[in-house]
Amino acid sequence: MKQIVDFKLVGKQDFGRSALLRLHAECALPDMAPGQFVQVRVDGSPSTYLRRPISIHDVDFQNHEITLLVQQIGEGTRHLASAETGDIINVVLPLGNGFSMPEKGERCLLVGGGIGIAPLFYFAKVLNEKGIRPTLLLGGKTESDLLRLADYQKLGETFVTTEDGSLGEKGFVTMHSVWQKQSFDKIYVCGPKPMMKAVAKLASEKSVWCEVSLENLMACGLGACLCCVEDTVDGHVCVCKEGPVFNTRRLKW
Amino acid sequence: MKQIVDFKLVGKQDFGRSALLRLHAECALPDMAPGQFVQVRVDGSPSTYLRRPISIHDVDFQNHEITLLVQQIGEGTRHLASAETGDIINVVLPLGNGFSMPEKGERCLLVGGGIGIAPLFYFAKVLNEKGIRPTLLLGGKTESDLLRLADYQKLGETFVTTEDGSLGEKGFVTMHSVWQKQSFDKIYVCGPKPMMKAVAKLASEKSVWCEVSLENLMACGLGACLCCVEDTVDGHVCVCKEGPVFNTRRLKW
Amino acid sequence: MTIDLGRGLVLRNPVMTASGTFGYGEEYTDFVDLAQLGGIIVKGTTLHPREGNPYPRMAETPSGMLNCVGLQNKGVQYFIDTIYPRIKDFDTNVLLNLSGSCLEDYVKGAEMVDALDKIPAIELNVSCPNVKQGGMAFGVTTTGISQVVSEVRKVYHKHLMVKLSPNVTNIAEIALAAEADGADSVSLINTLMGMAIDAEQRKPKLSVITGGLSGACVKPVALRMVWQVAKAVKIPVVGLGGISNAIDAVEFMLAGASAIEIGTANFIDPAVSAKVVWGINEYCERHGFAQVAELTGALL
Amino acid sequence: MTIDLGRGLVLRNPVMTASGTFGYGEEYTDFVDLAQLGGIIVKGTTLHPREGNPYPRMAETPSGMLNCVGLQNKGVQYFIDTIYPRIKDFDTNVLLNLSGSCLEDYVKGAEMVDALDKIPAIELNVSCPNVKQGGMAFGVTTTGISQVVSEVRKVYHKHLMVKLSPNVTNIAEIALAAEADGADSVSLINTLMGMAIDAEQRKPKLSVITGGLSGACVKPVALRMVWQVAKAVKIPVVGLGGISNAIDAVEFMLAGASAIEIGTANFIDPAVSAKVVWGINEYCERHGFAQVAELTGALL
Ligand SMILES: Cc1cc2nc3c(=O)[nH]c(=O)nc-3n(C[C@H](O)[C@H](O)[C@H](O)COP(=O)(O)OP(=O)(O)OC[C@H]3O[C@@H](n4cnc5c(N)ncnc54)[C@H](O)[C@@H]3O)c2cc1C
Ligand SMILES: Cc1cc2nc3c(=O)[nH]c(=O)nc-3n(C[C@H](O)[C@H](O)[C@H](O)COP(=O)(O)OP(=O)(O)OC[C@H]3O[C@@H](n4cnc5c(N)ncnc54)[C@H](O)[C@@H]3O)c2cc1C
Ligand SMILES: Cc1cc2nc3c(=O)[nH]c(=O)nc-3n(C[C@H](O)[C@H](O)[C@H](O)COP(=O)(O)O)c2cc1C
Ligand SMILES: Cc1cc2nc3c(=O)[nH]c(=O)nc-3n(C[C@H](O)[C@H](O)[C@H](O)COP(=O)(O)O)c2cc1C
Ligand code: FES
Ligand code: FES
Repeated sequence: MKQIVDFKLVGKQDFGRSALLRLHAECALPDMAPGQFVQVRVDGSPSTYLRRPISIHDVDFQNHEITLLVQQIGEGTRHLASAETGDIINVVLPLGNGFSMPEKGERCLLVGGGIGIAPLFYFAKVLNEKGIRPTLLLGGKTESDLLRLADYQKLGETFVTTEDGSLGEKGFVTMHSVWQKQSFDKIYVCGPKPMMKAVAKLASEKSVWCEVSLENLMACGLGACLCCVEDTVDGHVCVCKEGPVFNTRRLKW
Repeated sequence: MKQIVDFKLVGKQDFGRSALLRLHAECALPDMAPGQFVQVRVDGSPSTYLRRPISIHDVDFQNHEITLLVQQIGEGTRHLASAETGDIINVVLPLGNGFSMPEKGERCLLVGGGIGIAPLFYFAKVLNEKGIRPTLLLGGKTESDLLRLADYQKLGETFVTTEDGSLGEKGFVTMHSVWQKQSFDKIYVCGPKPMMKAVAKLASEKSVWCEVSLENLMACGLGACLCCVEDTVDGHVCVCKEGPVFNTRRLKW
Repeated sequence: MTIDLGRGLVLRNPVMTASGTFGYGEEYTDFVDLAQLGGIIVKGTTLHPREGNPYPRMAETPSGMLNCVGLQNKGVQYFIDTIYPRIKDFDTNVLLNLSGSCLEDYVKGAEMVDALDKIPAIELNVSCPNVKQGGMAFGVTTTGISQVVSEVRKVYHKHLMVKLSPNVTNIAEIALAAEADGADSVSLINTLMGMAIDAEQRKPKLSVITGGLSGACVKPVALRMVWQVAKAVKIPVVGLGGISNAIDAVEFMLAGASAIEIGTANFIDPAVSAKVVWGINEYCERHGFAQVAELTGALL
Repeated sequence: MTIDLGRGLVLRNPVMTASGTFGYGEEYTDFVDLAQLGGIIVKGTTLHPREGNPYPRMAETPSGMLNCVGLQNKGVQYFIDTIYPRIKDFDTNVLLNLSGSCLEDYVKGAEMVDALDKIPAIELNVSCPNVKQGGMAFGVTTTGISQVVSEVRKVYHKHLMVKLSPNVTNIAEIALAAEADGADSVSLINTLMGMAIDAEQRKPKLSVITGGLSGACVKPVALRMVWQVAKAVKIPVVGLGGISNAIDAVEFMLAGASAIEIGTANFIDPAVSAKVVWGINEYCERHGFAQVAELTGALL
């Protein structure tokens, strides 16, 4: 069941342009699946009239905590990233549908680009809990984009690309040598649209099942306003409600 | 010369519904006369789109400081009153014309009601510097409305009324016994409009010169928009530019 | 708190949710008990299915938003077959917002909806600025509105609410035309036509360049129009546009509205509609109004 | 950055200040070097003195404000005798915003202003929503605008800019009429008519109930109208409505404006007009525009 929850910011880690926010709620949290997202109220400023959709980066049900990884893009995310411990942050959650759970034994590749790595953390964690150890392929422009790398590495074999070669292989995620060396049953992608399209193309060439998590502009986040639509084989569908995760076969890419 | 100055909040005293804000500027402050006011930018919230006019409560030219006494009325003043030390507060100043300076030897009565006592502090201080010791008559609904009373008392003989009788004489300022016992050459008033009108009437009955400081709703504060007009014998005039202080003879009260 | 809008449309309280902002109600049941609302007005529906406009369809603006959804919906028949059975037993008034691109579509659609027992009223959308041959053509002239209202009136026998466009010189004139031709009530405002540009990309932010402005920013315009229309017509006026809390709602009623709708504010606080119901009650108690209906036009 | 609006009105840069928000320029000289601006448009002036509307004249709204000043001014003759001598040597274009309540007043006023050497242009205000027999009557119909523009054109020989009302169904049509009857340029938008209510007092917040909405909240509507008008007319379009910074200004130019005006934002930051000049320059450099004029209509 979806809820509107006042969280308190209880922990914060700054990564320059991004920040990791640990939010605590008084009451028990509803079920949340990896790939689902939340809608955050920023404040009463005129340029943050609407809520901001942010992926669930991690959940600690026992302690009533969720963690968000927020990159500063504009006024809203800047405001969020500069919240201070003790601040109250109003959140609607959980929204959308998460990643499809693989079968045991399936080889999974989780591909993340930029801030798109955010939902993959919780996903990889849950996969580990289910006894599936995913492979991770994370890309960024430069070394400092690869946030929490050590933590990701604990959740599976992790490959890295950077556009400037400052860490891992130089180039885009689609150029990484792992594509030649290993094969996968399922590929899950979150990142900038061009990168997701490139991975989707690669996956389709290899005839591998592939899911992407879209970040269309949203107003309601509830499937009510029809603002966030993506063009699919079934016509315009709401990313917030039927997604944000889509099998690439469904998309008209 | 009017300036736009970024002040830093360096000191704050809370009085429940009101707060005393001490603001420090990097650069030297322009000349400011008692009765002039400033326009404060609150923040980017939608309901504080315009600046808020606030009287100059005190000035310390040597230390580049001004002091504001702010009562929480709505969103803007609430926000101001909850500012924290270190916050930057953007201010346009000085605006309007101050109180007329009395001649040496003239007996002055300064009448303040509610938050209208704010500009009288700086005025009384300057009068003292000029060798004129004013009489003060301050009114409030109840005891706790009489802010900084001890400080006012240092600046002149101070009489008090409260509507509930919790401090000083019970009733309105116009009912205070000082009116029977003493006579004055000049009366200066700032407070709620009904109170100012009552004092103005009393003064006119006694044929005493009287100035009031108006608090009309303002947009620009510069005499540009013509929103803040008061009806006078010369027609509609801008309170922000020709006031806020007016001789009551000029007003159509 | 009952509000009788006439011809069988009786609301438990004056608060409804605006078309296109509340889905089919189902999207909000986790946040609001629909039985607490006066009514919900479902998505704009057209006779034939519509894919709507391409993405992107929205842009945030100062204290508001633009949208150009373009009436995406699966058509009246799909509504009747698939959605109506799911929502007809909601314990509140379910109104259908009917749109069209030509007179025949409006009439055919209204005829089909007339047969639905549990839909007590149509809100006739003659004011959608986001579709090319959209209803807005009908909504901006008195002859246009007369035509569509009188034709629909012939086939539709329940409460006919006509939703007016604010993109006109004289909205009272349009409202009077709707009244004269058989509207049971008018609702206003639909969105103001606006535009947003991404200066860095040098491109419009919306796929079809212009869109409809809604949210707190439009409230002053909406309130003025409700006041003008309420002075002009005798049928009930339903006010909306930027209502974000109970005090906003009260303002619309004081200006002359008999009921109100909440739109964009649902996106910001999905529970806002129920809060507005409580808040109006609280206001009435505080100000000594025995009936909510007494608020209508009660400006001093 | 020079912008040539035609018939002798050449601006140093596209930034002007909007009538009624910048006084006679004198109020802002502590904050802005007027020589840095393309022009200033002084207060709305009428042939005869006007006391304007009673207080209260303004109300804050979400991201904007309402005003009902009602054209308070001392008349054209007073302007000529008392104000003109003080401001005529400002090193920028000083435009007079001329309003009227009947045709004769417009014509007589324009004739008197025509004689003033240092006033290169009139901005004809046919769109003030705040006075009863205000110019707005002229500004909302094509026949009204044709009448006033053609009559004024006969007696006024310098640049005639016509300021359009946004409170119309089809603003492009009004702009075309102004163009056809001799306007050298059009400026838009004037304020949107709105209203505010104090729910606790149950009273309108403005003395005359309705007023004009301005500020950031109206930007999407203004931008849309500038875009519509710029597509329709051949004369230059001056864009305004909610411009608060250089990026807003650039958006209006991309939408088709040749120059822009800054209004309500002057109240929030008295130095904003000069900042917008710098910011437009910076944008042009960053995006490789050699001339500011190239921004006009440069949507991709
Ligand atoms: C389902 C979902 C999950 C997301 N998860 C995360 C997350 O975990 N962490 C995170 O940092 N961000 C995430 N985002 C993106 C985040 O919502 C946006 O960055 C944020 O809304 C931008 O708000 P802002 O006020 O900072 O910027 P704005 O001022 O609103 O926008 C700044 C600029 O960025 C553009 N922009 C903003 N959002 C998007 C978008 N979604 N797509 C394309 N352009 C955009 C705007 O058009 C504008 O040009 C997610 C988005 C979605 C839809
Ligand atoms: C020259 C001048 C000097 C002032 N000096 C001081 C001062 O030293 N300290 C101080 O605390 N306040 C002072 N004020 C009043 C102060 O400006 C207002 O209280 C403030 O603007 C209210 O803003 P807000 O956002 O808190 O309330 P809002 O949300 O803007 O208003 C809340 C309610 O109060 C009403 N209201 C607001 N301002 C006024 C007003 N001026 N007159 C009548 N009704 C009003 C509004 O209409 C509304 O109903 C002064 C005003 C003026 C014009
Ligand atoms: C995303 C969105 C979709 C809308 N769709 C419709 C619609 O289908 N039919 C309709 O009559 N109005 C539609 N509207 C207009 C609203 O019902 C309402 O008239 C308008 O938004 C003003 O109210 P508000 O400011 O409270 O949102 C839509 C508005 C939004 C924001
Ligand atoms: C207080 C005030 C007074 C105004 N007076 C006039 C006027 O005298 N003549 C005129 O043409 N427009 C007048 N306007 C309208 C502005 O010039 C401008 O068209 C409008 O405010 C929209 O621009 P903005 O949003 O940048 O303020 C006035 C606006 C305000 C806020
Ligand atoms: S954001 Fe409203 S439907 Fe997806
Ligand atoms: S507030 Fe603008 S003239 Fe006084």
